[in-house]
Amino acid sequence: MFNTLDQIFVNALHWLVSFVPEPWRPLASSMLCISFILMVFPAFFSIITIFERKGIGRIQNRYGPNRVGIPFTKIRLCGFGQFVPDGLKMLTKEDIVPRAADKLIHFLAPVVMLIPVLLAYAVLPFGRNMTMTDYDAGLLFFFAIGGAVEIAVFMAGWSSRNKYSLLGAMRAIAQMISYEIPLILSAVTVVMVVGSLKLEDIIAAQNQYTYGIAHWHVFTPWGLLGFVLYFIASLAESNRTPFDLPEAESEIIAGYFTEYSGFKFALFFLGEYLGMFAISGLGITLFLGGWTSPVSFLTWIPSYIWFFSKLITLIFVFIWIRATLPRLRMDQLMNFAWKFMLPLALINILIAGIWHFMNVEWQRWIVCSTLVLAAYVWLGRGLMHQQKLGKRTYRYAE
Amino acid sequence: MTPLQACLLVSAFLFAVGFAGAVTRRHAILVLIGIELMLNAANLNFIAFWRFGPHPEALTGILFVLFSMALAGAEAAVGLALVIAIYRHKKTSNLDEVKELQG
Amino acid sequence: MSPAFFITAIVTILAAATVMSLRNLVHCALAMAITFSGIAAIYLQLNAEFVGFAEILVYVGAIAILIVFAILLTRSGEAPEKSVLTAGWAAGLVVSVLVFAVLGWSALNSTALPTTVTAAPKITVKKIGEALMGKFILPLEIVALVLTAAMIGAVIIALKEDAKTENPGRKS
Amino acid sequence: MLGEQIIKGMAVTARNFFESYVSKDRLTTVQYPEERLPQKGNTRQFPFLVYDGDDAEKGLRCVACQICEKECPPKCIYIVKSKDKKPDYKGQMQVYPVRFDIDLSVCMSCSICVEVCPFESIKMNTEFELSTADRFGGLLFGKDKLAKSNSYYQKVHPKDAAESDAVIAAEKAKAEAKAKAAAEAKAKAAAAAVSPAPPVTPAQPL
Repeated sequence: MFNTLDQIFVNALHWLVSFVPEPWRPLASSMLCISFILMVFPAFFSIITIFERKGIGRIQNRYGPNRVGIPFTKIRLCGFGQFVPDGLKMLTKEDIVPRAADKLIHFLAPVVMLIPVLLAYAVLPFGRNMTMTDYDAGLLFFFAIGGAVEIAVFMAGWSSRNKYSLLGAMRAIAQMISYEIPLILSAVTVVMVVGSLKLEDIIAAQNQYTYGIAHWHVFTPWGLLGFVLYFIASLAESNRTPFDLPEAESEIIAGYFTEYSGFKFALFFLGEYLGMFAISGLGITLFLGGWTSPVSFLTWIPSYIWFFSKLITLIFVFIWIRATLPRLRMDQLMNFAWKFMLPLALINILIAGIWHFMNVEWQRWIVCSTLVLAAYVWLGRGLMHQQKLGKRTYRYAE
Repeated sequence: MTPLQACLLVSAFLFAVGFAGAVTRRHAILVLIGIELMLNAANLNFIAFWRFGPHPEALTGILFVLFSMALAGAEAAVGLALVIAIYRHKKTSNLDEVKELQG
Repeated sequence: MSPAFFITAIVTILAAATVMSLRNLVHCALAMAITFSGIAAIYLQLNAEFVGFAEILVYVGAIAILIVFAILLTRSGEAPEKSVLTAGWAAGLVVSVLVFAVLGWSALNSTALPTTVTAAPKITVKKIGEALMGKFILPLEIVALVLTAAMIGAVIIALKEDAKTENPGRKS
Repeated sequence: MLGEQIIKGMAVTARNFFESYVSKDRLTTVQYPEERLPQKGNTRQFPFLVYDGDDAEKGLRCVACQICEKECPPKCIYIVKSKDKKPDYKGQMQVYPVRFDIDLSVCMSCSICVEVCPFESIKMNTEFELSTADRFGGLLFGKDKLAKSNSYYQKVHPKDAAESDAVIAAEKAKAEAKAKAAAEAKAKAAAAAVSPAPPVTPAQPL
């Protein structure tokens, strides 16, 4: 019974595809998968926006939105219908295009932003054999597509012909580039230990249990350090606090999507959240065992339930951090990336290598844990101590 | 018109466009873009021959393309650094005006 | 010539043509990004997945942004008034057309081309890794050295030399 | 070690988050239309006219002396006096306002009119939900909308109402005492007038 529940979506897909005549089958099945992703994740996005507003409200000792339930009725649903008026407001707002803007690129920027983000879902394994296209180099596909988002950010910033949006775009690109390297390096450690870029193999490697506990990578010393680095880098990659400098309201209005309103702004908003889900989805696959259950006696719960519950907890931590941490200054942000995250990621690769080649069971735990702690404390002290505030220097653009 | 010939035609066209851009355009960066296009055309040829070649398991085509991509990246970085340095000195990136040879 | 390949080829060719014909440099850079993704799509159709993704990562992700940054740093975002072509542009055009003719002709009716359509070779990233670490270990190390040298060189060239040679025009 | 402070901060926000579900004093927001905070004693919004008894026309205390109209800083009171008179609470014949308008959109709730009113006839109301669709006419309250009974005044400002009633009672007592004194004086005068001419026989009782 559990297996049928677990494979319910896969069987539904095959059953639906069987209606289609033979030559069109692969096309039909991919269309169905695409429609599944396009339905589930935007709906997930709308629910998460309410969770975010309610969560941040509760943290600040106030109620989040609790008035709009089912539209046009009195039912309150304690505020969970809020995304309908929000979405409607976003769609009906007037779409202003600045006169000096470069019309074509201004129009294309949100589209180019959304295409890579949606493509990235093709590779994520949502459940047991529920991956849309299982490339042999799936991880490389994800990072390649993730890298293409910067062009959309530049297009948005440059085409609005507005100093603030250009400044915001430059900051966003600089931040994305400098945090992409620790992101990829922390994923490289997982690839080194598992030995394959295929996300299915990475999950299979984490699917074994000893004394009832799963072999998740996050439970190993290098895995924990890798997950922390990956998480911080994914915070920066999706422009979330404390790295949300590009769209810092207080400083540069709304960064690269200042000149966007109405539907295009909604697309950017959707793109940002979908990017956040995709990156945390990959983080779950790499370090938190994708759709595997943490303990062996809970494996009867269907696999996709595990994936989405982990995704929700990770998104809650995103929201929790957004409600807590202040925003980093641009030089602190860059300093943190190049002077702390990058060396730590490189050391983490070294530690993963040591872990891989020391095959004595308990010895490698001790060695790797001490190495991880030593590296963290040493680099952390380096970062914390050089806060000498020198005279402010200016560099004039000539 | 086998698929191999189609690929060769596409890469020939890319190479020709890249060459035309590199030769006729006035702006330094567009010359660099032209060179990138030519490199990509060559890579496309390698992959086409690897795919339709006699023994694809030798992987020489793919690895050659990987190394050429790495070098193209390095070349683009150095080239653009040069362009910026020239712009900073001469305040122009118009290739016709950058004619002096001494420093 | 499957329809998918035909469409991607047309997109790539059109994008490449627009790269060289637009006046505004930023538009050229974006058209270039489309060309590179078109080429990556062709790689995917030739079953070279790893190279296709590497192409997107290296070219579309990094070099396109690099070129766009260079365009902004040299203040050539706006379209120039005067003509964009160099003095002897006609000769260059003729030569490039000749180049295309020669290449095209040789591609179409050379006899040495393998005509048999072989099955798609099943290559895995593991095989590429083993080849890289096995037969091609020397080029890998040399490329590593070249990349580091290029990075350091690029930084030194583009470094602001306000320390050494003071530009008379500007008080730093 | 790097990151200690971050964990401490996260712990504080987590405590906030979970305690907001548990302890009552953390969440102080009041769901406004449904729940309301009790109004403070001296809340004052806009003035209103007080009338005794139950008929607004007859019992209106205001005698259209126009002091409040002159004193009002933003000049938002407009009074038109009546031609005839009507008895006020002391029985005197007083003029009454035919038209008494207050433009609430101009009024700044300074309650100077309450202080200067010698007849305790204008007081501050506590009702603030006055939103109307029409910005000009909608907030120009006439005499009919402004008049409220004394019992309403007791309900709205119990303490001030008591004082005002005490003042009025004292006034009334003084007026009656004066009237009684005047009546006695008149009686004595009448008596004096009667004694010099006693022979006049009283009128025939019908």
